[in-house]
Amino acid sequence: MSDSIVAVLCDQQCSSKGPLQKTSLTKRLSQSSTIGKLILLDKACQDPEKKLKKVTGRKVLFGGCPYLEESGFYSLAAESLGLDPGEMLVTDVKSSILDLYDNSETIEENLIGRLESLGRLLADSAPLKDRPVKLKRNVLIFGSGYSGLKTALELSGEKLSVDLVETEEPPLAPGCLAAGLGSPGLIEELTERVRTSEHVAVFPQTQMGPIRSVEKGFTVSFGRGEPREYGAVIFAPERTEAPAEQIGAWNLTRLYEWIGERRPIKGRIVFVLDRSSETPPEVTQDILTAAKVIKERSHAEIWILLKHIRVALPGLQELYDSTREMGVIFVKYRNLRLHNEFGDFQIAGEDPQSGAPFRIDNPDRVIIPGTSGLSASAASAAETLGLRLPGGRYTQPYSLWRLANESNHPGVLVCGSARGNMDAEGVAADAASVVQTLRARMVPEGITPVEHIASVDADRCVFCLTCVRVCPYHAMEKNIEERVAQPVTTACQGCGICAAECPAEAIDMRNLSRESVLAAMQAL
Amino acid sequence: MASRKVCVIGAGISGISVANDLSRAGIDVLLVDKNPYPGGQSVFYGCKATDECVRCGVCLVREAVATLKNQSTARCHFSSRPVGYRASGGSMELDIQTTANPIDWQACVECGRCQEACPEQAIQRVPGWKYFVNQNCTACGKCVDACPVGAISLERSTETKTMQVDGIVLAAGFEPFDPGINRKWGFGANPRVVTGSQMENLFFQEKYLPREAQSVAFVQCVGSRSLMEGEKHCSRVCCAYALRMAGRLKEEYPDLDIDFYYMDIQRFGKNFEEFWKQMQGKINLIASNPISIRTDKQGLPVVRYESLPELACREQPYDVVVLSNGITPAAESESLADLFSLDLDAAGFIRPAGNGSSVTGSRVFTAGACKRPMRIDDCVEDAATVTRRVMQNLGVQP
Amino acid sequence: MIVAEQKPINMILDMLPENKRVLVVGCDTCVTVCLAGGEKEVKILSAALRMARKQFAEVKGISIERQCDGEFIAEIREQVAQSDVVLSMACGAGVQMMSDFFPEKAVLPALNTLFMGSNEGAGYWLERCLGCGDCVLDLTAGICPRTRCSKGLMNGPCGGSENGKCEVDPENLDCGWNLIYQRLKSLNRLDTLMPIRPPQDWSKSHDGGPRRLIREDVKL
Amino acid sequence: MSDSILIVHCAEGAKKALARMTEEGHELPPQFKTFELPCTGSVNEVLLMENLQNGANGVVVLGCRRENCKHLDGNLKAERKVARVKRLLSEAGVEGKFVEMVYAAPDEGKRLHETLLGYLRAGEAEDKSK
Repeated sequence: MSDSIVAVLCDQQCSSKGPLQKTSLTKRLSQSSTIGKLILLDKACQDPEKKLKKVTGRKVLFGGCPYLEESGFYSLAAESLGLDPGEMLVTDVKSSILDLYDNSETIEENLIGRLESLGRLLADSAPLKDRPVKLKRNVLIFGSGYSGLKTALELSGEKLSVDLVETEEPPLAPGCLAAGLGSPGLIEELTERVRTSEHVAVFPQTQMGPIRSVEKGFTVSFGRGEPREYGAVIFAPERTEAPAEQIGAWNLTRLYEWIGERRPIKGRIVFVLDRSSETPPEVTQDILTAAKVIKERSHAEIWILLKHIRVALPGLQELYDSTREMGVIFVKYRNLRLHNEFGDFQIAGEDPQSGAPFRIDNPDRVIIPGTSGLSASAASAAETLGLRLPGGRYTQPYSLWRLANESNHPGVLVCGSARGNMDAEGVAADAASVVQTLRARMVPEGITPVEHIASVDADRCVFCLTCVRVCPYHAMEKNIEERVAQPVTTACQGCGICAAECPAEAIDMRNLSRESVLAAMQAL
Repeated sequence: MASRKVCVIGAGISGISVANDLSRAGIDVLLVDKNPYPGGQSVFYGCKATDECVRCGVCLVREAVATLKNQSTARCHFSSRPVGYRASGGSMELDIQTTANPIDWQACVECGRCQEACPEQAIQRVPGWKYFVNQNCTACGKCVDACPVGAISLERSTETKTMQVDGIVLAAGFEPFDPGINRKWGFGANPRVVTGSQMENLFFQEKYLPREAQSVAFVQCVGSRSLMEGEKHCSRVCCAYALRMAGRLKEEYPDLDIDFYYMDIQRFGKNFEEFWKQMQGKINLIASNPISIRTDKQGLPVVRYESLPELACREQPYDVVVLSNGITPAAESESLADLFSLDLDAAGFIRPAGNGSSVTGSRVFTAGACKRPMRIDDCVEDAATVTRRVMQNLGVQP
Repeated sequence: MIVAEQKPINMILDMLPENKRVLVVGCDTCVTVCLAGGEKEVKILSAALRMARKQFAEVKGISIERQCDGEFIAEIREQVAQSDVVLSMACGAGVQMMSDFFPEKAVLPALNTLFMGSNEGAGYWLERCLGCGDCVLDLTAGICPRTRCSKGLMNGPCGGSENGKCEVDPENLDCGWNLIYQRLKSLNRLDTLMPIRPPQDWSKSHDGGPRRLIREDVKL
Repeated sequence: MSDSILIVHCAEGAKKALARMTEEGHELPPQFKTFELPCTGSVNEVLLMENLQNGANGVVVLGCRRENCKHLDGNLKAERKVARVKRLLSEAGVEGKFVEMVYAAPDEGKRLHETLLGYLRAGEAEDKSK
């Protein structure tokens, strides 16, 4: 049995602790009873297809850094080797093994211990053959940024046909920048996987036309073409960052582009946080990652001015501590004054506790994160979809009664950073969650109507459209031919707001008519 | 195909949510918890709504418990813990050790007579659920006689059952930090020093503060972001709950003076900025850390803090001091990680591998606050993600 | 549509004689659409009258299709006959029609009729037409200077137009002439503003008694 | 005069608050009658007025806390209607009748109980003063 388990590890060349030594590892593994063979791939993430040709085996244990997972290496491996769940295991070698220990001896010892325990697990498990899941309905995803792509990939696994629509070039949302910095080329790669997926059709630069509810779904028109029919719509645009409020200052997106192109950035660099809006931890993570990258590449002097350091994300406190150790200077401020003469800045402020003044003259680069929000085209798409934008920045009523991804428009789900601040991991999890919600709420037959749906008495209706205006669910439509308002039964959630507002008392709720309510109240 | 069986370990908000989602998808769910009731830590938390809902999420827990009771097909095993695990021949075998509950919750008809009969107040009710016996029990047997359906038995036997499952979800939750381990917090020595978790329980009973209390201090980052206590991580929830509590207290007692000692305020929720602005006018915010607490001659807790404008230590007595204690890994994390060959991270949380929810490829998943500090609504969202991963892995059709 | 609003209830109570039988009559057209006098409002007002400080022998509520058409009024002759006072929840036209039909009864208005206007979203109505009888909308890009300009000027804005707002209410009220100018500009038709327009011919408006419209083509 | 108070509550947070109240042993006096609707947004002036007219001493509309309505803002819509009826009642000089909007989170039992009893006491005090 033991000879069937093959351990495939990335050699961790890019790790500060690596690379792993093949000879000593093999020597140690030869005593192992579970692992039969060890294959070390040098830089597994580069040209994985070629490298995977070296790998054979029916039960394979993979190990690599988290980027290897992100890059789709494992799914590629599963596909090319024909491995099912139960025939392969993946372990996160970089963070779980390398980060915790110092010398190579302990690293190897622990790595082998881990491989052995997982090997035993793998040896004992039998494959669970995936059963294809067939949903006949199409799904429309608006947005082809990180969350849109992630959701499309999740859904394509469902064998659903997916249309991915985007009105403009998708930006990398604030909160996900760190992911891009950590693994450059990530978005390009995801885009490529989406483009080559047989289940996903991509419509770039497409304006979304009117959306109409039909039985168990929607039709959406695009441009002059025929309306297309969908079972559900997933609204997953990225939030974008507004330009920095000061002339001559950069916002984070600009900084990220600059770093991404590996252009030099030197001298005295000042980040001003918590200025026009409070900087959330997800953005703090981006900034600290960027600061670290700059420090690694050049001799920059980095100042980060802030009111509060927000570290409420796993590992962020550690990142904060390590950037501080690298020499990044954090200053808390109050009464910050920015004197800006055509991009020549003088920054002065006071320490919030002692009141001691500080001053930074002529920094080489000032970076002020812009407020993040929906882009104009995403906001107009939200309007088309009838979504409410409380506060204008997030697309969802923040009500605890609703499942996280549900919106006020039944059948329209919201996913990703449009819903709130999220980092890359959060977006990936949210993509899974939106698909779960879709499956839980939108079974293949469509939405099941609720008990108390509205019905309109056509004789009484004066066609005043009050109900169309007040319905929180877009469940009332105007029937122009018959000159009456008409409920969309699948969208109606039975709240009765329309019945209460109707000036002609033309609307009744099923099993809850006005007369019966009054009579029942009298009976009390 | 025979229906899949998944064991969810931990019946806190995460575990219940996963169990409910999975059972809705037609999966046979076993829900195992060490407590004799579902809901975990947060079931005895209280609502913090002022004039408007502040989204503390406690009602989500009630909702989940009610769904578990009324709609879910999940089978509950309370007072139970996993003691053995073997993966062989395609299925996984789990040994569950169960200590018999004094109250058979399935037989209980919720009449409440046992609670009335109990002289020790040892029988408590979980809102939305049924009754259980707490540690005050002296086994006097009065409840046994009071129960009209014979659902109570005081014989405590322990048995271990072995079950075959197709997947395991670990939702072992967290442990609130115990400030008693460091004398500087003055906790345990002075009853007027309470933890945030104790305060939550007071909120749950809608008791809040003693009427005569004039001043309250909230001390943030107790057991979070502190190397001295070995807890380096930010607990993510304390700023939120402490500020919400402060807001509620201010509404209940408008004349109350509330001082709030903090390091950095962590942002939470979409409407944080408005909430923060509202709070600034209501409570006195003092950016200061470190802090220590002693008791003065009147028995009042005194907060000793560094006042930078004068570069001096200042002291201020309060009627009540609330220590916003953070989230630390559950006591069971280590043994569970051992049992299922999982890693712990530097802070001691179970480290999820790969996609953030599970060990990729294996059928042991992790959900909720055993991975990292999470708020209640985070846990509910995470449950959807985990459910999805479980279903994907088991190849289950909706 | 005709926009109206309910009179404050104490005004209604003041005009109603005590201890009489009151019939509240709604109108199912304009005033229903502007949420002032439909079936729902009839019920609310009736209930309020029944509970009010003044005592009435009886309060009944009913609503008809249009109070400005005699055929519909004729339908409720019987109910009116059994009451002493008719409280009409229609526009001024409806109240007068009712009064003509039932000269022996006291017909009282429950609404203040405001203007002809449009619904600008839930709960917001805007006057759009004065009924001047001399429409110039073809020349002013579909924006009525007589209604939308506070002064009803015919040849451009006055000095009170600032930043596109009217001095009457600089916060909320757009200057009508600014709107006209902007829209004509976008239509590239600013030349239509060049000719000086004579003052308004009020003879076609409320001049010489109530206006009548007689169309031979639809006369019987 | 009948002294019953009708509580019209929604089927979400308010219902749970009432359930919690009973669960904790806070019983309402028999004057209180409860009636459930899907959302307080489905309460309108007709419903409030006709109940008052038909003998109820007061109507309490019990909805979810602000910002927590399942149907977005049904509770706020109800509040506006309650405000209009209040105005109507005071302008029409109706005595001894009241309508109130009460918000409750699902977790408040005691607090809700106290609030509701407050209306009863206010009514009694008024009766005595007459």
